[in-house]
Amino acid sequence: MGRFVLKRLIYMVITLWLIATITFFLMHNLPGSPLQNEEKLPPELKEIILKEYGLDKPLPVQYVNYLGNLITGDLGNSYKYDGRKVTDMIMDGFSASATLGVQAISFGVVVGLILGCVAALRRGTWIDSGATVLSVLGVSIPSFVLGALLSYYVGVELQWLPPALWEGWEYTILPSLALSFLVIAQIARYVRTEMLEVLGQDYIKTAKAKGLGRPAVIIRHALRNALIPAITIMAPLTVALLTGTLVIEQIFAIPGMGYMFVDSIQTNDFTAIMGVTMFYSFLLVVSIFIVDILYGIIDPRIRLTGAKE
Amino acid sequence: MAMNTDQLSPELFQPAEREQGAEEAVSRKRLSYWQDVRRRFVSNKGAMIGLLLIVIIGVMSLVGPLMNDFTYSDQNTDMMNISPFEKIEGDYWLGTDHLGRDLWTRIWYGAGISLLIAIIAASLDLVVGVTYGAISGYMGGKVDDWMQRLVEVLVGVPQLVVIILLLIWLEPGIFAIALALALTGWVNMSRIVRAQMLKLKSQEYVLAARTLGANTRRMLTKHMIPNVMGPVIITLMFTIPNAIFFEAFLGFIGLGLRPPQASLGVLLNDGYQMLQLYPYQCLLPATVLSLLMFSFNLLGDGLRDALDPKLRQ
Amino acid sequence: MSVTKQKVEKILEVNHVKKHFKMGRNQVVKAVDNISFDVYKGETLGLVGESGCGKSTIGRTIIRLYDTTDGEIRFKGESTRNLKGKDLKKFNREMQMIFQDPYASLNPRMTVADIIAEGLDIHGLAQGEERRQKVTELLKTVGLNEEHADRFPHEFSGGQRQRIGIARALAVDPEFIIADEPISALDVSIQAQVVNLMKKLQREKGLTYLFIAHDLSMVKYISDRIGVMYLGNLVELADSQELYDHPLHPYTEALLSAVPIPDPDVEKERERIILKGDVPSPINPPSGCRFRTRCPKVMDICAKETPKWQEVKPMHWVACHLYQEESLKKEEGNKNK
Amino acid sequence: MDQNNMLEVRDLHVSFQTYNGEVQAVRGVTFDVKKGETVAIVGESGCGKSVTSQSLMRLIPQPPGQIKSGEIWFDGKDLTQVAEKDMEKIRGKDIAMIFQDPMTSLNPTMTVGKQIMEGLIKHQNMGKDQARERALEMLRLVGIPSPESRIHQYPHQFSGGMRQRAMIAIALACAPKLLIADEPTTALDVTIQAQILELMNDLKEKLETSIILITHDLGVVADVADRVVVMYAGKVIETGTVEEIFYRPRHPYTWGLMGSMPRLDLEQEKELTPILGTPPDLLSPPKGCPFAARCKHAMKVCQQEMPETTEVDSETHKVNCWLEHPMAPAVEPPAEVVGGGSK
Repeated sequence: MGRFVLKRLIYMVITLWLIATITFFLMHNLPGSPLQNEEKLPPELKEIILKEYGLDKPLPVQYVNYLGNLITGDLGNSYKYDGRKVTDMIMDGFSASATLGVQAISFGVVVGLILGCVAALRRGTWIDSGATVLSVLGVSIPSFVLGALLSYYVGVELQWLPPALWEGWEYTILPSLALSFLVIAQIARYVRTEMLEVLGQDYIKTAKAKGLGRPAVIIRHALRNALIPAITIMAPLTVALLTGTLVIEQIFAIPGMGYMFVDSIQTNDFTAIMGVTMFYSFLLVVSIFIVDILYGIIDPRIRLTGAKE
Repeated sequence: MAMNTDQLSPELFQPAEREQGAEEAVSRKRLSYWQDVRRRFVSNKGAMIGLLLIVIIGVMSLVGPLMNDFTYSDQNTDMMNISPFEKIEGDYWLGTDHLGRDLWTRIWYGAGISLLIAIIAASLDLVVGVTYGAISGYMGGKVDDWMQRLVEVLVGVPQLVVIILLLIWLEPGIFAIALALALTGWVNMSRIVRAQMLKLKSQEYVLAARTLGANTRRMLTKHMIPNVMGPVIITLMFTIPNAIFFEAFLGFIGLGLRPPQASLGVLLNDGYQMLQLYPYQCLLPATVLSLLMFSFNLLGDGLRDALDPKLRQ
Repeated sequence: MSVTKQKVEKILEVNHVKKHFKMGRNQVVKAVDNISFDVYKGETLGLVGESGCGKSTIGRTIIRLYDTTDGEIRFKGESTRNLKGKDLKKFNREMQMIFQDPYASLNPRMTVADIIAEGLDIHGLAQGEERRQKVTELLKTVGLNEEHADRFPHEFSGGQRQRIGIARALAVDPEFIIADEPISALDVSIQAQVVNLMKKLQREKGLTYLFIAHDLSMVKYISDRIGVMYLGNLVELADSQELYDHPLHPYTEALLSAVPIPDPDVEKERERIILKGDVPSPINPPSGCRFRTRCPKVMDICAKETPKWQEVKPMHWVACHLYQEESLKKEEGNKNK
Repeated sequence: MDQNNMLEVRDLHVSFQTYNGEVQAVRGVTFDVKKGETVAIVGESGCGKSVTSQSLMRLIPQPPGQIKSGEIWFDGKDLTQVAEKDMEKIRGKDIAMIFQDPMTSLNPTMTVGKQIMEGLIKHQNMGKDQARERALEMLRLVGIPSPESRIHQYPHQFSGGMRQRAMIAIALACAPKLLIADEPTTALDVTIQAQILELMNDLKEKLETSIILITHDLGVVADVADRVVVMYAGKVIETGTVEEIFYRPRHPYTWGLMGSMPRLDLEQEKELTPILGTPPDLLSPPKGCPFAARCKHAMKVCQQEMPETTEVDSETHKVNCWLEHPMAPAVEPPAEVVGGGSK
């Protein structure tokens, strides 16, 4: 197990370094100077600004400085908002985004689990068909389409919930719901498949042969074995969720990280783009790492031997 | 069920006539693998609906823009924001957008562009992913080790981030978007192909071909490729909706095609600006987008069920 | 049917062959560790042992699906290690293999005709009408008929599939066939069909078989000589009846006594040697004699020294300290100390 | 129900709905199991022996499987009619089962100890500690060394033989009246198989449990069975004591089985006599005797009608074959099966 963790850890660091490098060189090879919008600036002032952002030094030095700063968590200053640190900007937006994400995931996982299990246990009935259709729809309808629809119909037309902005818990409901649809669909799909697979295994027959009742068979024997592989989709789900927040925050005008990221793309705020990119990558890579380790901890076959069979 | 004893005649106790070789008769109907797959696929209602919808949308994306007199970029400032429900002279079947462009033409044109991007991306995925995976899996050993190390690193790189960075760097165009999608998409395909190759390599029929002295070309064309096709097709069918989604997503956050170009993503973005006032401008492309993705997912599910050997009997 | 050294030529010589597999960084599975035996032309040599003993690995190594880690294999007097081009092609025709799993050994996407003719196609032996005729002929040889040629493997039963596999091997007119557990996956009545077919083919075509299996009764039925493997080693090799009547190695004894005999009266009277425990892992096998952890006759020396592979009686080989005088002496010495 | 009988199965029919149609896996099976007796059900794959055994405990997956008709009498109850809740009380307590593949029959994410304790807690109202004591006792009984540490381990830490021992421990934990062992040694190596057979013979004497042993290996049958039920294509074609079946078989299929088996203890110069062809497809089973198509002695009547059960020699030996009919020609069993060689 120790070696397994170490190996994953090394891959994680390499991946992050790779992303940092790609980000750095892509940004520095963009046509024109980062300050292209301020071309009318007098040359002396421009130089001062370049110096302030460390852009006067040769590229390798800049690269090393950049990596060094990254390690200490310093993402530099925004080009756009004078004197604002990118780290601070991210932190400002993070809480809103995190609230959305956590709500969407928790709601989605619970509903998806129930849906998937029920569909598997009632295989071939209308519940199963319903759940299947719902989950195909869930993967098919992009969250921003759903978000827009919810915001318009529930928010504007029906006026049940606020259609946008971020001023209290009721404002989080619609965007979380829009995001969670995908989670529900994915989890339900996966759990159904795994559950059906597990229910066909010999050890379920053994459990039944012991005289255990249906609830005991399902909860003690089937569920645990079906959920272990289901954990693996948490990583891609997190990725999908982050993608979702980018647009959902636009639609609902939520001052989160996604909103800030899209804003920085549209205004060419390069340090901000680089910073958020790194932060996102960090989040994702770490969540994949955690899922991997979690998988190992929950499955005794890996926990005890350190290798997947 | 039993015969009455008096019905039994000594005649019945004569040795039975037996056909020569009857005990080796094969009673099942002759069915090749692909015939069997087709049978399963055709009997899957969802998949057939998906296929039908894809064909309809595909045909409409080619024919639709030609059905009236407008092009996707024609503007008419007298005819701005006309709802499809308003009775208006002219052939604005689905109304116009905020610049007075015909939505019917733009939606089908946009759907076509989205499909085109998805297909280019999927084809690039296919070529790169299959080649990489096949080489890695077939060669094995050291080559495989190093190729897989690269993949392990790349798998961790979030698709979203790379695509956004690339599109900031490149000018967003049809090919650029497809390229950005493929650059991150092939890894998944390569992993599936490699896993399949590794599995096949230890299959006894592949070993049998080796003991017969089959060369690499024969191994690949007769044994490996035909048996890898199934998973590749399934993966491809899920790559396409994913690409369509990402294109739409990029359009939505402003990294899509430049106006007056149209794709479903661009149309959604335009329409979204008008959501409060003219919801149809957002709803129509959203419907087409969702339908397209829905159909591809149905088709993919159907193909998976049809191709999955676990379900064969 | 018994074969003696002088009369018959050796078709295959296996000399101190090792096949190790790397598992991860520091782990090596010694699947086959220092095995030597010969196969004579026209005979059937049976190899038995329990799962993981390396019997399939040695088969695959002989036919060059695996490269040897160490040692030498000579086929018809020539080393098979560096075969190339024409020689390799010739080798591929002369030595063929029959596989275990009737469901996995036929390509599901090919018709029976294409499967059987694969060897013909590879070696350019027949085309068109001739190819068709040859396929029909082969189908008949294995008890199937012409109509089966255009069908696909999944339409056949296990026994039929196995016979198609035999026809594929026969297509290139081999002299030597390695049968890797060809009947393990089949039902009893079907096993007899396949084994009888193999015997008939041997008589008609003068084939030599290396017959790998875990079912001792069937191996004894079809083989002239039997080799017994345990955990990567060959522990005993003798004429079939001799091996059954006078097993020398304690493992062979236990193995023979473990096979249930379909006769209730015999079963009731039989005394079983029940081995303790399980086969150790080939990653970290016991020192000295590998069987010592389960051996009812274990001595001190067994842990210290690997027993030599010796011909203790004419044509009866065994690797066990019980039959090595110097070992017994040493053991005696130890005891006296 | 006969007082001496533990179990009576009467004309059991079980079918499976598949993609290609209805597979009639079991087509009218009748047999008894007496108290303390070991009955072996033998036959080749697909003959319906496993389906029969699983139907006894109603473990057939429903759908696609279905018990179409027939009765299963156990302890004064017809198990085909018992409510699912009551069936749960019978499973594991009165009837227990061991499956073929010890690698897949244990839950990989639950410790072996817990898996043994589960049944005890459910059926014997035991507390956790008491159940653990009993589980330890069971592990000791089935010969697992150092049970105190083994009880906390997961199945993948056990070898194949150990897992099968654990399975036996689970099955025997509640001291069932009837044990169904479905190919308990097929997946094991010969020396491990010998260990398990020895264990089963041992336990048989100690526990006085009735056993139904499903197997295709006649050697195993000869070793442990008292009585034998021979099945072919979903039907019972011959039953008798182990001596009757081995030394005086009457059905041509039984002859075929005996003739196909090489014997380790005999110098076998003569050829094996295999049964030609393959068993019928149970999607559309033949009208008459299912073995007729492969039978050397097939008569016209065989192709039209399934023969009735006839008692031969003694009341324990029954056979379903038209050759027993007075009008049938006299047929001698092949030389190689008479007396099984030694008698």
